[in-house]
Amino acid sequence: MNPADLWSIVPELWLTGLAIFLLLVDLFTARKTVVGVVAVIGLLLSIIPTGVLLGQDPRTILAGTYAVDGFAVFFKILTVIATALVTLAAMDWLPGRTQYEGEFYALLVFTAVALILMAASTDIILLALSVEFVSLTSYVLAGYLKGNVKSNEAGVKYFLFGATASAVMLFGFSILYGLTGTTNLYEIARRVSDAPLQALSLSVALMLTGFGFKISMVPFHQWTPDVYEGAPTPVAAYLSVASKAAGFAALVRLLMVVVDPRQLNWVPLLAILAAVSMTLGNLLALPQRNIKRMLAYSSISHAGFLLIGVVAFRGDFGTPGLLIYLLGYTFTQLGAFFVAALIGRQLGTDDIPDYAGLSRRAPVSALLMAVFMLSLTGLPPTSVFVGKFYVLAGAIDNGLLWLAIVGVVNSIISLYYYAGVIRAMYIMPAPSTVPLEEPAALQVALGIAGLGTLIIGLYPQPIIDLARSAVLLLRI
Amino acid sequence: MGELAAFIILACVTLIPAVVVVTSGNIVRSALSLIPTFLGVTGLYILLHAEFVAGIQILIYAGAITVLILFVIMLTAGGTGTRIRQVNEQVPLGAMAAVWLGFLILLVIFRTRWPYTATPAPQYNVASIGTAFLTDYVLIFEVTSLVLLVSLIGAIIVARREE
Amino acid sequence: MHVGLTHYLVVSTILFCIGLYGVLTRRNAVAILMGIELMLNASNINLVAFNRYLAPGAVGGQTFALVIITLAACEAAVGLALVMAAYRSLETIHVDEINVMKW
Amino acid sequence: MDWLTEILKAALLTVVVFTYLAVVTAMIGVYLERKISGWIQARLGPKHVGPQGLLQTVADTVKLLQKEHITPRQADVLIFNAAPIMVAVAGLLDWVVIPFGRIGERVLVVRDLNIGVLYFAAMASLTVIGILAGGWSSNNKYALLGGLRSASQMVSYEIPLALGILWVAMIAGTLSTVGIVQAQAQQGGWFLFKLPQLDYAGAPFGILAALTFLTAATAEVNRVPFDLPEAESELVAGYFAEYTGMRFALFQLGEYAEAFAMAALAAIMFLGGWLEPNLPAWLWITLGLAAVLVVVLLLITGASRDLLIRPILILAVLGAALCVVMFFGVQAGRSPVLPSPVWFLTKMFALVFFLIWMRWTYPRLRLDQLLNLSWKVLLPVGLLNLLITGFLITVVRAP
Repeated sequence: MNPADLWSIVPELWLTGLAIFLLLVDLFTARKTVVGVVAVIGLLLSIIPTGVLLGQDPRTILAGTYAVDGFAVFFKILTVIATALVTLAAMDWLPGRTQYEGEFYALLVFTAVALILMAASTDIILLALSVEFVSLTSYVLAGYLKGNVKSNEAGVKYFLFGATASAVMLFGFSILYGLTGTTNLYEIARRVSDAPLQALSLSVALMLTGFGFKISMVPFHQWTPDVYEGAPTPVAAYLSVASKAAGFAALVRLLMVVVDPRQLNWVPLLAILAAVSMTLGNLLALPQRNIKRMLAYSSISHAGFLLIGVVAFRGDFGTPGLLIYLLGYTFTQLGAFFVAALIGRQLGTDDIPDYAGLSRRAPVSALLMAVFMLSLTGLPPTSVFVGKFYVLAGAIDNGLLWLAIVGVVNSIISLYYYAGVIRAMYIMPAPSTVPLEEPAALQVALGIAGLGTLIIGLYPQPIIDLARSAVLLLRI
Repeated sequence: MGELAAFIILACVTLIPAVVVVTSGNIVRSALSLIPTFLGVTGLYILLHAEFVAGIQILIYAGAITVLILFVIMLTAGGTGTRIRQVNEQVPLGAMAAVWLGFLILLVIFRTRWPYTATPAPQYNVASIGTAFLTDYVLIFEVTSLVLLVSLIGAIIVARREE
Repeated sequence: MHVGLTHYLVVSTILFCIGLYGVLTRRNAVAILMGIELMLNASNINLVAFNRYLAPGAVGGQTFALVIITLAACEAAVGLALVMAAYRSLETIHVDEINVMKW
Repeated sequence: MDWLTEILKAALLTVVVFTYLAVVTAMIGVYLERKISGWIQARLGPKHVGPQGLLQTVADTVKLLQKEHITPRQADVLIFNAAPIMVAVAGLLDWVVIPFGRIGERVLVVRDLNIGVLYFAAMASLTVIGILAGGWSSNNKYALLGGLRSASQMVSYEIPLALGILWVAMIAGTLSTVGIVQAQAQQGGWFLFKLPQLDYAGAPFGILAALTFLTAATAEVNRVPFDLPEAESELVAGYFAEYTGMRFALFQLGEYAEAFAMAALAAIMFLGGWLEPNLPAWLWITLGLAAVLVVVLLLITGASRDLLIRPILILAVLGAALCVVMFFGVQAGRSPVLPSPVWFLTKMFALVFFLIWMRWTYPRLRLDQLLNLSWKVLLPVGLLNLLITGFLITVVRAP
């Protein structure tokens, strides 16, 4: 091991230390909000060492098990932002619902470490390990509210689906190892070119199961609505964003580095899965009344859009589009979930009809929610619009016009149910006119999410540059 | 010849109880059948000269995981009865899926030319695994410890009774 | 006839499918976990066998197998904790009865 | 490797080891247990069958063999019958890696595995499954409670046990039991007092590790003060409440086999196994004279008539005899003076005595105290010991 390598994993070390520190803070303080505040500050501070890595040459460290490249740095930033926002939201949502509040923040930070590791692994052992790491913390977080039957159910279901998916994925990994005799991704990439095609496709198919589960791609999406509905709302937000982003990061790294499409053409398969995910997610979202379930189904649909970015890997649009989409989607989706958390906290309901008259009772939140809904639909000038634009342009660029058309049609379908939320908030009459209390930390998180959504939508150039450079650095 | 005999015995010791695990109507018997399966797998590891993995396999799988499973079965009343239906309506579907997938994988395995190497196995040394963990795989080793810590915390939080 | 790589792969494949069958057909959450453990064991046999026959000089496969064994233990701990928590409030460990939310 | 002969050899050795264990551990173990507990409780213990009741256990075994096998109604017969066998086999398999001594260049061990102590820990962890199975299949709530208690206890104490083993493996640089003894032979001292890297400065760490290991081992074999799984006064007899006859005997056999195996492993890891203590002649004679003095004092004051003193008297006589033999042996320049298995068995039985002694000295712990001891005391102590010793032997290497 080269001691200089340690300087390249300072963000990871910092976050790990932070998580352990949080456990200690939690031990010695009765005011659990302190733990949350420390977590947010620590998370934000980790941006500094991450930023230092930004301009560095791409390389692998620690005997080739870990990548330091623009791609990894991009996901580090994304993860840290998402985790900080979720922590802020949880600080207002969680108190009174569980007696293990301090550990919650620590587990969130641990999950952040795991997600970061997942996006930067260049060794299949580490990749499998970090995927499982994310899964394990996610199961715990989903089932965190022990007295709540829905949370129990979410935890058990998530665990059973997830553990099965990872068992299948690990079998796929074992075959990949057998085809190459090495665990290093780049070494595998060198040797896999003379690997037998059938065995390789079997292995890729099995691995896709695992990643498909993480990113809730059809047909591995069944867990999504139940888990999102049952899990604590901040956790659902986190799962729908960060876990999905890291899943895509790992999938992109695996597919792009290891499997050359000229050898094994995975493009048509993934394109079809993308189209099916978009359409099915949308159709199932249409009749939903529960906002969390609706967002769950719509996140399946978004997974389909994101898959277009994976499929359209040639050219300047697809993969950068994927990253832009992910970042924009992170802000938007988190924001939408935060509003749901706020309303859920105040009104004790997650049903969309209960949002009636929200524009008068909580004008700021309602306005932001409207922005998020428009953004999720993909209307300008919002962040998801930029992402969708790039991804669809990528599809056309790669000669997948039909996929782009499916995407556009689906965006139009999705307008129906997203607009339904806006309609409830602005047009339907309010059952009471009592203004809703809007707690501070949640407001901050909401504000940041709203700002992020709009800024990326209005002035996307820096993000586009960042995404482009990140993608360029992917292949070492 | 002797090796083949040992292999066949171990394969049977592994697979026959495995079938009992997934088909038995008595959940405790299912759980106890895991033990011969795990021991058979251990035997396969020994045949493959992976003795350290074999030792860990017994210690963790047979000694810890099975005990944990038995523990939970016995703590959750209603799970242990034999009159309870243990299978869902998907039996034919599940059997079909399993058989088809198995058939597919076997087909691929037989049609693949695996990249054998001619080098003979070196003298097996437990130390080489330890060295690998602390040199090339040091990050994996450290992350594994983190995973253990986190699952410990998580399991305690979730399993503890709410006061 | 010598014991070769294929022999081990056949055993592991059969074990994997037995496990998968268990996962697909069982009602009891703990029994599903048992099926998952069988599947993980199948991957481990694969890894160790590949390590022995394809890359005997390195220990990558065995390391991977050890990591998977550790993960299996973590999964069992977390999973069974969740099952216990669910059992306390729902009083069942049968997956088809853990069904508060509609599909 | 020819697997066919391997299997045959293994089967043969199993028979040999089984016979040894059935005779030595179970029978002598039960006899010693009863005799020593008798003395400690100021009574005589078995006395009538054979000289000093030596044949009492033989008679008991014959009686047990003749007894009827009772299977409780609605018990799970298959599991009920298999459970005692599981416990016995797991207890017996421990002995595969225990070296009894050395004759010439040949080490008396069934198999010197390169994962020796790991194998031992793995086999020891299998016992709990038999116990759990036996407790559940009896269809008796006391048995089930005993089995569950046992599971939580053994799973908890496996970790400090493993930490003790790990400490030794770290010091010796090998997992093989024979290798561990040889490492102690090389440095000319036991790991209890002397480490190759730290010399005698390592003694506190060695003693700490040995204490961790022994405490965990006592709990692992369900002996007092950790005998909650079979606490007679609370649970009738715990997991084997429903067992009769030979099946009950098998449980006993497994338990004693494992208890003795733990003592044997402790002797190997911390007391140098079959190695002869390398003391100068004057020290031997001093020790011998001290022992003789104790014997004489006890006899003169008449304290020897008190049954409570009897174990001390017997130990002192045995110790004096040993020291005298050693003194003359060393004087005559013989090395080693006594054959190595004698030393191994001496150390092992000394530890067995220690275990029995503990049994009548400490009251039983409560379940929460038991778990706290494991998780809040032994585990941190074991980890810290491992960490500090590891730090010292890497950084402050002895010249």
